[in-house]
Amino acid sequence: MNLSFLIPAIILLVGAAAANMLRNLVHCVLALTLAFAGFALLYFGLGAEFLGLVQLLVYVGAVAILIAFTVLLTGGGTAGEQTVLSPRWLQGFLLAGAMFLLLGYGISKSRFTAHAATSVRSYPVSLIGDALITSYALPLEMLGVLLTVATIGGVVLAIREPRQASQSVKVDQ
Amino acid sequence: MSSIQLADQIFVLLKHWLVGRVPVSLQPVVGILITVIPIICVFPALFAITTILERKGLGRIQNRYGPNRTGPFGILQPLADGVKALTKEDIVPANADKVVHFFAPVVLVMLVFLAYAVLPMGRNMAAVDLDCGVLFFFAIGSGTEVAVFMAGWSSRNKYALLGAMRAIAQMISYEIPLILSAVAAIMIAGTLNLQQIVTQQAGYSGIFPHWYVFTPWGFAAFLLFIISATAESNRSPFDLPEGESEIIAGYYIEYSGFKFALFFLGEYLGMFSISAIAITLFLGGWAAPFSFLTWVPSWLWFFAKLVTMILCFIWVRGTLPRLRQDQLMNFAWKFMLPMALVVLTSAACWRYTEGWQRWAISFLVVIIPYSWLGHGMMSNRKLEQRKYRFAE
Amino acid sequence: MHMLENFLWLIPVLPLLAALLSILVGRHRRSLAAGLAIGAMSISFLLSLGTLCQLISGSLSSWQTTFVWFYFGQTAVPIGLILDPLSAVMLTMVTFVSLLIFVYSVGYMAHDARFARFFSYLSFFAAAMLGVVLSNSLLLLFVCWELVGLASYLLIGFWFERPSAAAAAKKAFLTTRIGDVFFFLGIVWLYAKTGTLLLKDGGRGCLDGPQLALLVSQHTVMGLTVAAAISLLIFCGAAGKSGQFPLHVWLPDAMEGPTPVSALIHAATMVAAGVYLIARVYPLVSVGSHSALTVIAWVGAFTAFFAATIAIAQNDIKRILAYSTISQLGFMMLGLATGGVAVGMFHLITHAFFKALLFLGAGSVIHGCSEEQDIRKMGGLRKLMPITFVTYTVGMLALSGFPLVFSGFWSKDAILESAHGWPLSQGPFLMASVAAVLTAFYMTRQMFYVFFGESRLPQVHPHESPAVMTMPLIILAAFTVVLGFMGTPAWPWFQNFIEMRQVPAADFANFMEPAFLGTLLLSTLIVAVGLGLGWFLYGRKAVPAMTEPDVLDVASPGLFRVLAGKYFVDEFYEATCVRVHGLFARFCAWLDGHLWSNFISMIKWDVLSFARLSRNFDVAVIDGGFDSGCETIQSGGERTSQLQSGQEQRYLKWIGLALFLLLVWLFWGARG
Amino acid sequence: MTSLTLYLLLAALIFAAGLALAVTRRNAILVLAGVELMLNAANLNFLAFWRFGQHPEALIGFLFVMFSIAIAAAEAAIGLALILAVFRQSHTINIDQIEQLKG
Repeated sequence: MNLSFLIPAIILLVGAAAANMLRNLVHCVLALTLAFAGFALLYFGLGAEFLGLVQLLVYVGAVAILIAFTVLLTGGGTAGEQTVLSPRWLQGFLLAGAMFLLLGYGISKSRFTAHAATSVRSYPVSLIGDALITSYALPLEMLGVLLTVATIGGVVLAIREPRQASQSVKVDQ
Repeated sequence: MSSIQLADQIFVLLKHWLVGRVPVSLQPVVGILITVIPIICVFPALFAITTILERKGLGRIQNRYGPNRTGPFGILQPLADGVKALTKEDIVPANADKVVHFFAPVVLVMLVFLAYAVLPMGRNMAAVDLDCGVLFFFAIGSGTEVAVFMAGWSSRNKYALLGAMRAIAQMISYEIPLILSAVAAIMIAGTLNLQQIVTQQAGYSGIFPHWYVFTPWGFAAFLLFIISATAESNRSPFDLPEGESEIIAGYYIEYSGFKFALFFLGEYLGMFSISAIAITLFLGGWAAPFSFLTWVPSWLWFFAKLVTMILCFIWVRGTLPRLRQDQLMNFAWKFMLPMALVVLTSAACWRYTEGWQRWAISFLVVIIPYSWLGHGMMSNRKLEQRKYRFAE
Repeated sequence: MHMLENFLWLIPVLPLLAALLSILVGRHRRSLAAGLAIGAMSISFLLSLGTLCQLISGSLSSWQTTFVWFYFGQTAVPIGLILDPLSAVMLTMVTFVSLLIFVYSVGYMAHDARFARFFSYLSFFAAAMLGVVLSNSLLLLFVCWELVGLASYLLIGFWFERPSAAAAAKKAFLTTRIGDVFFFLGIVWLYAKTGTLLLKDGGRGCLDGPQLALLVSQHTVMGLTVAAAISLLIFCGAAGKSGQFPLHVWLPDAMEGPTPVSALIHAATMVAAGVYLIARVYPLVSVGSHSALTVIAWVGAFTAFFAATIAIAQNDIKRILAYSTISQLGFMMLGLATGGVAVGMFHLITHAFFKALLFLGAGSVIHGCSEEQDIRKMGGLRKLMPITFVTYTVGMLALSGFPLVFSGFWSKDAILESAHGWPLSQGPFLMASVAAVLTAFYMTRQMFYVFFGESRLPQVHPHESPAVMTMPLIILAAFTVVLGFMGTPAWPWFQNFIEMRQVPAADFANFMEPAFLGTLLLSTLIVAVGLGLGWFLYGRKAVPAMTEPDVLDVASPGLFRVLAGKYFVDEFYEATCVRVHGLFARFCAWLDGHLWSNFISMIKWDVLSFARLSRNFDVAVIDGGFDSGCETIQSGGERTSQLQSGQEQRYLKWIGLALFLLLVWLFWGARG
Repeated sequence: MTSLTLYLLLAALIFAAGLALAVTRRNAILVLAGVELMLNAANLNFLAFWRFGQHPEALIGFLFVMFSIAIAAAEAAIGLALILAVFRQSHTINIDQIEQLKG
């Protein structure tokens, strides 16, 4: 129960719980960001600092802001949620609880031949670079393609239709 | 140790000496404190100096004096500002979101200070020697957007929100060229560790140092980096979010008093850290500009370069007009991004060629697309004498 | 001259051609039609005369030619023509009499609308008759025989708009057909036995020796030899056509046709065809001990007597002559059976001439009295129609057998003599002599009714027929007188010619021969009795008026009514065959109506019920099953579609639940 | 309680939290956030097994999470763009009202 696990865990739990509990949308989003930061710290704890930084860069930097922007754009900023305690909420928590208990039972029962984390020292980044370029070159390329397509898709979806305006104009003539 | 090395390593030795005097159990904590406290003191002081430098500089550029009432030549002006900030009433808007409103500046300043952990201010004078220092810096840098969002949204002010949105959009747009140009340097250096990048640039050929800026791709990458850096820290040509003339003060409009000062501090510290990274990546970090000047201590060079960068920022702020939002975005996505990719390719060419071809190829690879892109950008603009329109 | 046999086939073909042409020519070219018919007939007459002369001159005894008509499979069907004294005589007689009748009918039918058609029918009939005479094969003979029957049907029913004529035509055709059926059976049987239908084919023909021997050797039912049986069947055909006893009913009714038709067909030619047929197949008929001749003799005698008795009580001029024809045919059959071919044929030839004469005379009487046929309405015509009266009396005397001068006497005497000499029985001789007496009687009765006494025609003024009608009468009268002398016992030329023997020199001493003298005296006695009786009853007083009953009727009303009613043979036939036929027809109708219709309706009912069954099955089972299947699928589909409510969270819940269950199964299920 | 089970338990808990968030919240964006949470919980599991597995130097778990983060980012971007499009078209992102896609 070393410190490097406890603090991030607490941050994470607080973030996740807040995300569920809070009524105001933006608060939930901020709680979520906190949870993502908690994940990053956990990754540092696990010795994968590069991933922690990537997590920070990707989630805290980009995804959180994206979610915030979407919330604002869809007018969520002001409207408050209705009362949290409702039959839906209850069902959700029952399901989640049952799921957690089951997984917990499964985890506790299973015996892992855990190797003591000999040295938490993280592996040099160059090792990651080599792995990516040599044995994981194809996934990397495909990832590149995926991200490009995703960007273009996002733009196409979200763009406000200047074309439609022009189309309607055409129609009117 | 020679006197030169002594001078160079004076702070490191001091620290070891102090840590040595502390009982072993506390040593790690004290070690950390000793490295953190100087950073926290030195850079705010530098902030104070730059405020006065900036105001005096701008004055001089605009053919006026600048503040000269407080102390001789206005030297005590920062002190005055500090007192003003502290004593002003801290007004919080009625329906603002109290919690988020309060935490916004805190998060901002925290993140900015966090960025200083990896900066190599001198020979082995970096707070933390991370293996992926650059990535750390950019990850933390991207965190600031969340803080800006929190500030903008929590003050429940239309202009604040609008300013925050613009600032975030600008910062995200310029983050990509920033990182890509940094990637060019990292690719050549072969490592993400800032210390090693500096050592890569340590050599001298003749009296000229092997700084990356003196290579064709390096110079282009440096320019791109600096431009996106100014945008990243919302300064001068790109300071639309807090442009006083359009939307008053941007996302920190509803802040007053000490929180307002914090925002200012955060902004300037962000500028310093990003220019520090620029120095380490392209200007050889704490290396001496000329081979015969290596006797001067490394940290001194670092701060000298830093001050020159700050002066350039002030100079740019004084001269360049403010960019419109769409021009700003177009410039980012239609010029900076392609140029960054071009710089990457030229760096790749530089990496795999030898001798004079190296220079020729990488030079051509940069210049041709630049002229073509530039020409393309300019062709649809009719450059003619500026017409002044006066209100009738 | 001897080339004529090559043109033998031309004799029947010319009239046939004339018949066809006159039909094609159309109704309005009357003179052309008559000209065609008479021209063709005269040419055929000349040709046949030429052949007769060739035969008489001895350059040719007999000649036949055969050619193949058609093949079926590999077997060929040969038919042929024959020229021998028998056919030559018949040829000349038929062509000469037809020619005269054609000329006569030009006058008689002048007012008729269908003039051309009449002449085409007549020439068609002549062609068919000549075909019968000339044919050497029984098959060709049978074909022409049928054509003759058809021609008689057409001619009898010439005025088809009169129902009685149409009925008479049908009756004639049907009764002759009954005879023809038996005739055909005989032919087929003969063909079956001998393998050929050619009569004389150089030894292989069915009348040649070896075949006959074969036929006689075999016996069939009732001990009859095959030859006798076949000849009896052939006699039935002859009886039908010649109006012998059972099948004679059609002849009196055939008087419905125009008089020239009656003259030609029912006096001279067609009825003679039956006798000629028996004469032609005489070797077959007469072979064997108790051959078919005995039957023929008895039938002939009985028919003669039977018809004569009926003729006494008839009032229609043509019906009296019709019954007299039947009785004379009976005489011919008797002559054939007892005296051989020559006797029969001699009476046939003479009878043809004087009977044709009598019919044409009656025709001119009817023509004169404007279509009046009932003798009781006539009378006193001897002054008004002198030529007809004279020629008619010549015919009457010939028919009744007035001695020495007329041909009828010699031919009938020959028959009586041969009948008298018939070894088997004298019955036919007695019947024949009584018939001869009756013949003389009814002819004199007719003479007195028609020509003597006062005219009973109320407003009609009879007038003599024109020359074109009286000229044939005169010619025929001349021949009835002349023909007698060629067959007298003194100089029997005709008999020898028919049997192809050398003709002896004339010898008047034969008259004195005891055999001949007896029958000569007997027949003169018969004629005297008949004439006297007739004069006694009808000659002395004026013939009674239309309304009073006949003298005989006064004498014996019952007998007279029976005779007048023709022994009610028609009624008898009507009662038996027609009714039976009617019953049988009704039975068939009933059978068809009830039995079959029920049967069919039963089948219909089955099919309908099966169809209904299958429809119900189809609707209930297949449609029902199919629909219910679709129903369940659709409702199931609807229910499951509710599951897809479009609310993502509900999906998430279901997925979560599924995951949960999976994990539960994973942990506990696997090991449990 | 080895630290591995701790990490796994924490991941399970966060996964449950994410599931609850996704299931209960009425706002589409938060549902997406819930999904992100679940994804990150899964990444944590990977890393935990990578760190405490036999061959950490093979970097399999590590790279797996690397790619997973990248893909999750792309997915989030597209998801949010879709939500924006839905909002623009039907003026609401209340997930109960967006139910045109039903049987």
